[in-house]
Amino acid sequence: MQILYFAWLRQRTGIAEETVSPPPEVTTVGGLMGWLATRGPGHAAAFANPGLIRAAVDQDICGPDRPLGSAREVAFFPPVTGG
Amino acid sequence: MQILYFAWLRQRTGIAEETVSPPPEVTTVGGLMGWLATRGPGHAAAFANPGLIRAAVDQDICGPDRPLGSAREVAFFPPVTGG
Amino acid sequence: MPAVSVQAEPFDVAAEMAQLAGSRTDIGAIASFIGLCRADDGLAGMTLEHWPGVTERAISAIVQDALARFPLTGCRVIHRYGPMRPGDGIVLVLAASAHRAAALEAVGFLMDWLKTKAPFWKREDFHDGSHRWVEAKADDDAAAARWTPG
Amino acid sequence: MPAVSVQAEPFDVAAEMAQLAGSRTDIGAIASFIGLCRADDGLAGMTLEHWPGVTERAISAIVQDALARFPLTGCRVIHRYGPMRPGDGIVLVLAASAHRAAALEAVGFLMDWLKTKAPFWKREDFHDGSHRWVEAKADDDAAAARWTPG
Repeated sequence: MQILYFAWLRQRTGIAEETVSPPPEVTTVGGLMGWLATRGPGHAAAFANPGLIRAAVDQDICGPDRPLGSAREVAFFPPVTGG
Repeated sequence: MQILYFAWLRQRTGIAEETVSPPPEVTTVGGLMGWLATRGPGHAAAFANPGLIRAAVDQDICGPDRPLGSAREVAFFPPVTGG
Repeated sequence: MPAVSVQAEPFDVAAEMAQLAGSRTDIGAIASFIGLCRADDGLAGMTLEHWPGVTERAISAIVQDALARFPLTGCRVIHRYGPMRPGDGIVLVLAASAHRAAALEAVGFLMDWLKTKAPFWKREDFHDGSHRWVEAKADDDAAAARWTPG
Repeated sequence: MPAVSVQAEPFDVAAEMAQLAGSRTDIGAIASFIGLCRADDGLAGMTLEHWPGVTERAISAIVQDALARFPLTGCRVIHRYGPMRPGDGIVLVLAASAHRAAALEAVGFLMDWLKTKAPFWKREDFHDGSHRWVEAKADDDAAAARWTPG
């Protein structure tokens, strides 16, 4: 599963993307966030406040309850600030 | 007293401005319109429908009841259509 | 640069925007509106009549009103008179502000009041040589009225 | 000419307006909005991050929504990414219509939704070398919500 990080999530994790294989008990976007937070101090800092984080599964924006199913790509990012 | 005509009032009267000396019984803008209408067929056509006409006394927009007082200039024009 | 010009000549939008921005770095938003001459059925063009001097003062009063009502860093109004061909720009309104809402609202406000308060009269000129004076629209009065409380 | 561009390069407002108008003579109104980088206290500039591909599709969806909602003859959105200096244009929105209300409202609509739906993230870059990611504003959500009935 490909994970993408944007803005301060990219900055805190120190990476723009990574390929991961979460264990079978990780079944939702929220569960994935908790599991990714354990991958190191940068990841822990990035996921310290899940309420500030938005996610998209296969480019479809979703909440933390979204089942991962056979997702190939999950992106994490802060609320957008363009325009 | 200087009279100015704009848009179709200018076109119907055939003049952009004229100097007139209305009789003393003409004391309001509405009265002036009635008197000007008698100055010829073009003027009669121009003032045929006073409800469509706006006026300004010494460049101050006003209704037909405005007293002429010592007005030096009265302008007549249709509702504006710029922009 | 005056805030208001009433002129026969065409205007240059990019030059006017550059003038309005100048070297300021506190502007976050520039909104603009351009009104153009359309070629509605058989229309060869339009001729705009105005009241020299009075038109400039009327627009300046509207601009002062906009500056008092919205937090603008500046605004600019150019309204042309004389003959226009389809596609020609007739009026340009620009408003600059730190924030987008003020700039966009100021442009709407300026246009609504220009339509109802500035002494201009539009004459439609047809290909067959005939003319028709454009009638004022109740819509325009309603649009202007929405800025008046109550 | 695509309706949407996401690019690092600056944009040319006058050229974009000319493209949008083309040789059409049914356009009565062109409204525009330019968002600029400001130099707020100690700010050296901004850096905009985006999500290539997804950002373009998100903006295209907003443009389709605007075209369905307002009687436009056309619209154009250019949003830049990468480093910006104070005074630089970040976003350009243009809408053309026969009538002024549609053009002005479409620009407001497009900006409100760009602010809340298009995947861009702004980072403020300070003179002392520090950075701060801009936080989303509740104001922007409220502005976008006014276009949703109910």
